[in-house]
Amino acid sequence: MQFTPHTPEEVREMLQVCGVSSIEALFADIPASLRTASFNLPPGRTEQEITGTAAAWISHTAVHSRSFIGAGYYDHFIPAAVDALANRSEFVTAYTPYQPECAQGTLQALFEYQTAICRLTGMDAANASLYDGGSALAEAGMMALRITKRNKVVVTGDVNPLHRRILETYFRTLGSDVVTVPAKNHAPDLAALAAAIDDKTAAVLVQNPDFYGGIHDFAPLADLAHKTGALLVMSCYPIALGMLKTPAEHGADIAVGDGQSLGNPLSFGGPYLGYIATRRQYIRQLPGRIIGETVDTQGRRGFVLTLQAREQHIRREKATSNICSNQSLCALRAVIYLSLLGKQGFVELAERLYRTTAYARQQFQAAGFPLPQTGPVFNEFVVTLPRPAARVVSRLHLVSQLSVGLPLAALSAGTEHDLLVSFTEQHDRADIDTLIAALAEQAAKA
Amino acid sequence: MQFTPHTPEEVREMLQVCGVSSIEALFADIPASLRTASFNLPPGRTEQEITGTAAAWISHTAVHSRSFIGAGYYDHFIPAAVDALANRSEFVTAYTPYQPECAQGTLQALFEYQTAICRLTGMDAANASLYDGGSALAEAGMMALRITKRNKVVVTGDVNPLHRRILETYFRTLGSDVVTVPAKNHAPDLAALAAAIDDKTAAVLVQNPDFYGGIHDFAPLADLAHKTGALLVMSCYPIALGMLKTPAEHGADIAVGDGQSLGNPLSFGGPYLGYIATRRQYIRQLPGRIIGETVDTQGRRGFVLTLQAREQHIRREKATSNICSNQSLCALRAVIYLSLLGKQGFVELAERLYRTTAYARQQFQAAGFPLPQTGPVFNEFVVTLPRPAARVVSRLHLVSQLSVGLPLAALSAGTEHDLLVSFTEQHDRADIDTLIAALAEQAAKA
Amino acid sequence: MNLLCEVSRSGRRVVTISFGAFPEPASLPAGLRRAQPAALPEVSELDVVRHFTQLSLRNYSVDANFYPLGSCTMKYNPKAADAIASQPGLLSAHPLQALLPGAAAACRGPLQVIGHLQELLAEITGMAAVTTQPLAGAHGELTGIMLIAAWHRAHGSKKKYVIVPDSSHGTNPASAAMAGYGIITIPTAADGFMDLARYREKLTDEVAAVMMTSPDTLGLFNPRIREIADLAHAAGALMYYDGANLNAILGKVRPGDVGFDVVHINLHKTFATPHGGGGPGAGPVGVVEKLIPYLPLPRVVRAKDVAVGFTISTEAPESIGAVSPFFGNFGILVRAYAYILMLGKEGLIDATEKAVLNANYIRQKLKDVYHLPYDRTCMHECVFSAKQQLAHGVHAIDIAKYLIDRGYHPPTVYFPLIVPEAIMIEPTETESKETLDAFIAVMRDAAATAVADPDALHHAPTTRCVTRLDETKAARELRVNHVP
Amino acid sequence: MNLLCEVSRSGRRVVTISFGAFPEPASLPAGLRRAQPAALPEVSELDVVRHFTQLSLRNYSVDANFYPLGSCTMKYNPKAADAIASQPGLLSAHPLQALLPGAAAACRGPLQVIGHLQELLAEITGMAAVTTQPLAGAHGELTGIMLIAAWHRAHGSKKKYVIVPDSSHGTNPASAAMAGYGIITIPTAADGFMDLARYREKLTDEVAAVMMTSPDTLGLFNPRIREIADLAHAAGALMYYDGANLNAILGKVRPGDVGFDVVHINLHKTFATPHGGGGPGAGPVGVVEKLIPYLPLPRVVRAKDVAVGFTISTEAPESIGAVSPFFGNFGILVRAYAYILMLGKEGLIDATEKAVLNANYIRQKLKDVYHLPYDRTCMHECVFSAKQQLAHGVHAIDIAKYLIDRGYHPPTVYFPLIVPEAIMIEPTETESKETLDAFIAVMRDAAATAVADPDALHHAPTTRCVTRLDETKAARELRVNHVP
Ligand SMILES: Cc1ncc(COP(=O)(O)O)c(C=O)c1O
Ligand SMILES: Cc1ncc(COP(=O)(O)O)c(C=O)c1O
Repeated sequence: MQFTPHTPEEVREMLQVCGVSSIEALFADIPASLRTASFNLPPGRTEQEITGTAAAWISHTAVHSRSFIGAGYYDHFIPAAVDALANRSEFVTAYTPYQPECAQGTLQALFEYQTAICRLTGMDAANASLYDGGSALAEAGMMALRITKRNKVVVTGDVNPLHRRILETYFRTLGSDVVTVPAKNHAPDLAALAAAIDDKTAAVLVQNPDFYGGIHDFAPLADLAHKTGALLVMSCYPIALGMLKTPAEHGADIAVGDGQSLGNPLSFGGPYLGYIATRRQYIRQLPGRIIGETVDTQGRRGFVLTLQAREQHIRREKATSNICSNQSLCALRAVIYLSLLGKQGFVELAERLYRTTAYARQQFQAAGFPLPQTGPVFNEFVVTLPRPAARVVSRLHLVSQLSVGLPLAALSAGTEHDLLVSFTEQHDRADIDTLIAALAEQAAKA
Repeated sequence: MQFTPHTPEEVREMLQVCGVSSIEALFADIPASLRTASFNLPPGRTEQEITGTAAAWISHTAVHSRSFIGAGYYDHFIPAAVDALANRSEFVTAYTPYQPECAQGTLQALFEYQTAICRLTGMDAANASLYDGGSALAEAGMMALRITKRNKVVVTGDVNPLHRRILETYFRTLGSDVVTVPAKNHAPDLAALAAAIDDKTAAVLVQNPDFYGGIHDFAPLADLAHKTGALLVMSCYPIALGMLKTPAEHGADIAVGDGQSLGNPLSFGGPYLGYIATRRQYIRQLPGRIIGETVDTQGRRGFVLTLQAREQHIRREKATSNICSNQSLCALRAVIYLSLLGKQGFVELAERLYRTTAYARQQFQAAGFPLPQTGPVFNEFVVTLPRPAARVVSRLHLVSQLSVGLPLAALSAGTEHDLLVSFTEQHDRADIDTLIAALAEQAAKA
Repeated sequence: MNLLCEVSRSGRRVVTISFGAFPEPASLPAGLRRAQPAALPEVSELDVVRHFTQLSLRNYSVDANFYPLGSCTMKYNPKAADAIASQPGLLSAHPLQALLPGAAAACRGPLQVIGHLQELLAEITGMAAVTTQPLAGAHGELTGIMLIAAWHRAHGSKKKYVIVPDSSHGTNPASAAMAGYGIITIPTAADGFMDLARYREKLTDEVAAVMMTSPDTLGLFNPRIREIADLAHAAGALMYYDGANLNAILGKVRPGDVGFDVVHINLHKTFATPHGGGGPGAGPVGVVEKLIPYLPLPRVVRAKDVAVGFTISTEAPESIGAVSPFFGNFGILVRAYAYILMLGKEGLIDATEKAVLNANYIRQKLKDVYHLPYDRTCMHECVFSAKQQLAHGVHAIDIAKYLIDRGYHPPTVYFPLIVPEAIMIEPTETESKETLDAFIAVMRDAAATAVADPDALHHAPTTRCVTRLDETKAARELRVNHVP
Repeated sequence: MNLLCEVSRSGRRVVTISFGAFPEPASLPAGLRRAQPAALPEVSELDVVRHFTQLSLRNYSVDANFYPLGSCTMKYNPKAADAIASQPGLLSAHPLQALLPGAAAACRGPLQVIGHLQELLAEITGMAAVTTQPLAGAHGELTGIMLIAAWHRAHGSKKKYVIVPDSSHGTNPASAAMAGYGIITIPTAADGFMDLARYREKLTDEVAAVMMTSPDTLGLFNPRIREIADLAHAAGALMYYDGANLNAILGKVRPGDVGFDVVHINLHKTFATPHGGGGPGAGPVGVVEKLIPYLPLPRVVRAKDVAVGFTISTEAPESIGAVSPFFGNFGILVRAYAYILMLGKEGLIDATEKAVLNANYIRQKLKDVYHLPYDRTCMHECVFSAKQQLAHGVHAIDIAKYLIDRGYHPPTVYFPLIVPEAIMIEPTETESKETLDAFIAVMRDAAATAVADPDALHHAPTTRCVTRLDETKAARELRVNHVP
């Protein structure tokens, strides 16, 4: 299958205009010695053939009757209008809005996205998206380095380990330090964190609800950080912000997180998006694209990429980040999703998760499972199983197509027996009862 | 779930403008004695709930590893661009193009559809779609009545029985006659047809390839019909027109058919579309919408609904048909599909079906199955099984998820042992070998 | 804009077909082959995509524009219903599967959609049974009249006429004529309703049916509708209900309770399925008990075994036959079913109430500038006349074209035929007060412009890809097929 | 146009959440709750649909417009690839499933996509292995420089600098800086290529890497690229290949064969995945053998057991860690994979050939009216300068805005920075000669207008929903969040 429209006659005419007799002649600058040694690719196939092949490998993707795996990435119901609108080709097949007069669609939508993120987090300014929650955490850390001119961040061990790994990767190359304060009982060790903050600390990085679903109050930590001249960076599961204290209310200076849950399907790992928002005084240190409101020559409102002087295409090595293409279309999905949920729906959704999780917790307790966390939890929590969690998981996947949760050991985030179970509005009471019955049955076999 | 945007305050303001104190007051014209006695409907549900419910009933739809059921309705591969374009909301959520200046999209697309149908059939004019192939056959019959001012049509028994049933239903109410000349050896009985045509006959209705896949030459019949003042109406599976003599070349006066195969999925029976095309002199007798080319006040080309004086909204009981809403969006899919196939692809597709069917026929023969048809076939043919076809079909559906074909007795179109097997480009050689092996195995058990 | 076939280049293409491992067969005799390949466009996939994308931009649509097209009920079409109907499992189901042995199990999902939808529609309209076979409203009308004819035939009476009011939609007389009946048209009286005296006069025992729309095409509910039905029944005629305006009365009054014997329902109006620029719609037909034996086949019916749910009936000696090959426009039925389930009882009533509220609000806000021929509480739509504007040489069509320039799809104009210069506005319930207020302001601008600068209206629209089009030329030259 | 939050009405809504049968739990302490609900819009579904539909109409896009944006490779994005990536089975797959026991079986489909795509990309670029983790081109650059840094670290050398030509894309120096390196920028010589003398001079043993784009951002292929690589290697530096322009050389020359050690590939350019108005893209990175141990984790690798196909490796002591949580932007990988499989070997070569043919055709047809600073055969794009037009007070941006009024997305302007008033045109291979001819005519119109009526260009565009926007005001007032 080819998508080139050239007929042989056209090629001839065009070559004539180019003053050469063959297409090959146009490649004369490539020395013969460098010509492709091997180009061992399969022959082309028709759309029908590839669609058929794809159907075959798609069918080799695990299907679960119900899944309780979350860990920062959740199976939320996505209203059909999200796809219908975000899939419009005007959004999908446009480039970054460099020419604002023919990109007001993307620009205004992203401005509305920034507005929504500010309203969720309580912050003053958000950018138009980062790659994902992990790189957003790293960018927030680097932003803190720039703001404080210090070279170290402190992170608590109950921040998503997938995100911490990215943070560490970025910081290692940069030659900056990440001090990890281990979690205690699957929760932040506030005393140890306080002790770890010193006058070389650019920021403390926390997550709420944390990786284990626990809800915390970081306001005292924010005060402490601010006293030493450090910033507080808080990562949040955005759906939780329907209910929980905002990063701004906690006293955070930078809010980040993964925006997958806002209208983006799991899709085996992406595309998702990272969001980042901050207080007014730090806007100029934000990485990435920022959309700003302005007026045209007739005084009509319009939107443009602004503060481009921070960016790589102008500042090159002095830019606040190297990011160029980001995750616009995912941000568009997020703002459409949030618009459909609306003020009330967004609150209800958070309440629904909280309720569902509370019910599950109570039922687990009633069934006699040890639940190591002591404080309140939002949408997930840790269950300690009598048998190694990985074995239970694969067993139940086989026998009942249930995906019962994440064995924490898989991410080195808990003991062999710890299972992280997550809940969304896709689970009803019967689903939870099924989950607990299945786990109880396995436990009985232990 | 509700889609009404009214807030309580707005309702109050609006009622005040209307000078009433309650919405109920607006229904005062409905006498109390007529008020709804019962309105026993389920309570509303959320989008998420209904989507979940739907997933459940969708899962109760038979899935086949391979299906060889056709009989006028075929599983063709539909290029992804058809959905991407036809699902654009500008096409989907528009009404009939009564106001041409804000409906040039639909109008031009339908004009291009009419053009494509003319090029397929060799006719001079097509309308913008009818409901389906069956009602198109009936409309063609009625059109012939109007043109000839006669009151009877002759139809051959190898016209799709699903279409003949509709024809008969329409004609029965109208008080006009349908004379059916039974097929002979699953083919038109040309001698009997010739004998059935008399000076009261408005038209002879034939199909090519016929219901059993057989390819015929109707030119002699056309001559005969024309000699007695009757018209020839020919129904065609449009994909076959990539290869077969056109209705115009056969001498037909009206070409009809079901356009499902042109980019419309099977979707358990619809929506499909009927096409109808005719010679220049009969344009004014066409039923339904017709798009015509014209110019605007600046001389620019544009398109409008034309010959509206034939239609119900102007002519009322004197209209050529009662049709109003037709199957526009399906016609749009058809023209997009045909554009993607293009001149060469359309020929290749027909050749592919012909080849595939020839191979299957040869393999069936080699396996010793009696094949009652003697002439050439296009995309399907009849196989006579040693056991009742219905039993074989249900057995193979159960054991191997194969849908091996249509037992002709189900449509009273053959003996208990006759099976109609259909082929498309979705079948490769291995599929056909599997089919024959499965049928041979069943036969051996007979 | 070019036609795609005008940018065709010999040898350019998109789809190629793989011939797999099939041997080449003996070639078909030339006498059975076409002489020339069909001159379809030779273009690239991008050509096709850009062409139809650009075409789409030349349409107004509900998703982009307020679309108060009277009688057409252009309400918002929920995306969820589209998404459900587009599931691959449904799209790939072959309808003939339902006629094979074991169908009830193999097609349980689709049969449940159809069966349950039939029951819901029967309850909504107050009828005993429903068929989903008819493919649009007019097709439903034809089916309904066929049922009525079959009933009369079975009862030995050869009736010849169908009565329709002059305000009726053109499909009503056309459908009845297509079923072989003569048409008796009853004029509208000064009060906006069918002239009862004339009706009584024409209602002989040769009348097979009376076709009514209620509320009628003026948007008015005739308080004497029961009387009309009783008279018809007394004369041996059956009552036909054109359901195009059902959106006005959900949960308020049911055609069945009023005395109608046959009802069609435009799912693409009341039940929010998209109209697709001229279909596909769906026109299920509901009937009273006595007409059930005549319904077309195959029918989806409850199975005797409750556990099975629904099954298929293909036998009914008195059936009229079939008006479509299977169960109707299934994809449309799925959407309507999803819509009804989402809204539920209260949601449907709410839809009707807000539709009527919106129409009356517009009526009140415009009646000082546009003539309202029948000034009384309307139902879901209101019909003005551009009579006052005519004094300035401005016609309904001019106002319509002006609205296009202001970003609105025009209301229906020149229908119903009984109102000269009719402007028929149906806002639907999914539009907000702000949208109505903005539209009202523009309608008032139009009225003001009709006085101040009538030519501005005559020249509208000026903002679209074409200005007014020469319809006479189109009908005279009849270019209905591109000839290079 | 309003923002959605500006049309919000208290109490209006779309989504309602069902609480099912869950009991109400003890409420969360107030100290952990937010004080006010987030002020999201309160709107109807139709409000949302109409809003974003209308917004979409304010964009130009490949599907509707020719989009010759240089360096961005805005080729046609096949719909088939979108359709495949949108299959429910893929969309619902949780990536952590891949890290659980039994993953290789449960995730065979997705792992095969990733694993096979890695192999195809390695073959296309001539590298030994590929990671799909990086989420865009710049992310690939950062990843690549991290790999180079890890290699140098492991070999005990503490290098401090990365060399980039001054024609390089801004992300190159920015990425290297983000990895902690100082940047050495080498100017371009008169022939359009990196000044070799200056390069030799700066190429000390403190240089960790040399980042090159080939063909470079002028669209030219440097015949001495091998020499540059050899010199770098001799100095102990590694060669980084910015793959933004890979579309120009498929099957003609492979970075691996030229001596590059690390390559990133913008799938959203060369492999036709849609750009989404600013991403998501994907920036897989290929490396030579010696860098494989440093690749980020988890990696998709061939299983020892051939029958299993691909599996996951999470252990590699020298790995740099992770740059994204799983396997990259999977949905984008699927699209690119489908694209490569459809085109196959010949199709990819054909794409490159036609891309280069199209660019040279435009170059030839415009060089008499626009200054061509480096007049030699170009590859997939050509860079003009509006130098001649500047004499009339017309800048590159004015020509860009004029093109908008003519229905074209403008070329890239003011990049590369080394060409004053740069106009960088990349037609891509999916555009037809007719499209190019029409565009060439309009570019010539622009040049003529620059002479005849420069102000007409200064005032463009006039046909869009906004005229030119005040960027200074935007940057000064910094309204980046709607505050009511
Ligand atoms: C009052 C009335 N009756 C009947 C019809 C015909 O319906 P359909 O277009 O579905 O055939 C319409 C359609 O506009 C109508 O408004
Ligand atoms: C030459 C070049 N390098 C790097 C990039 C950055 O790629 P991305 O936007 O995918 O991060 C671009 C993008 O425009 C580019 O043109």
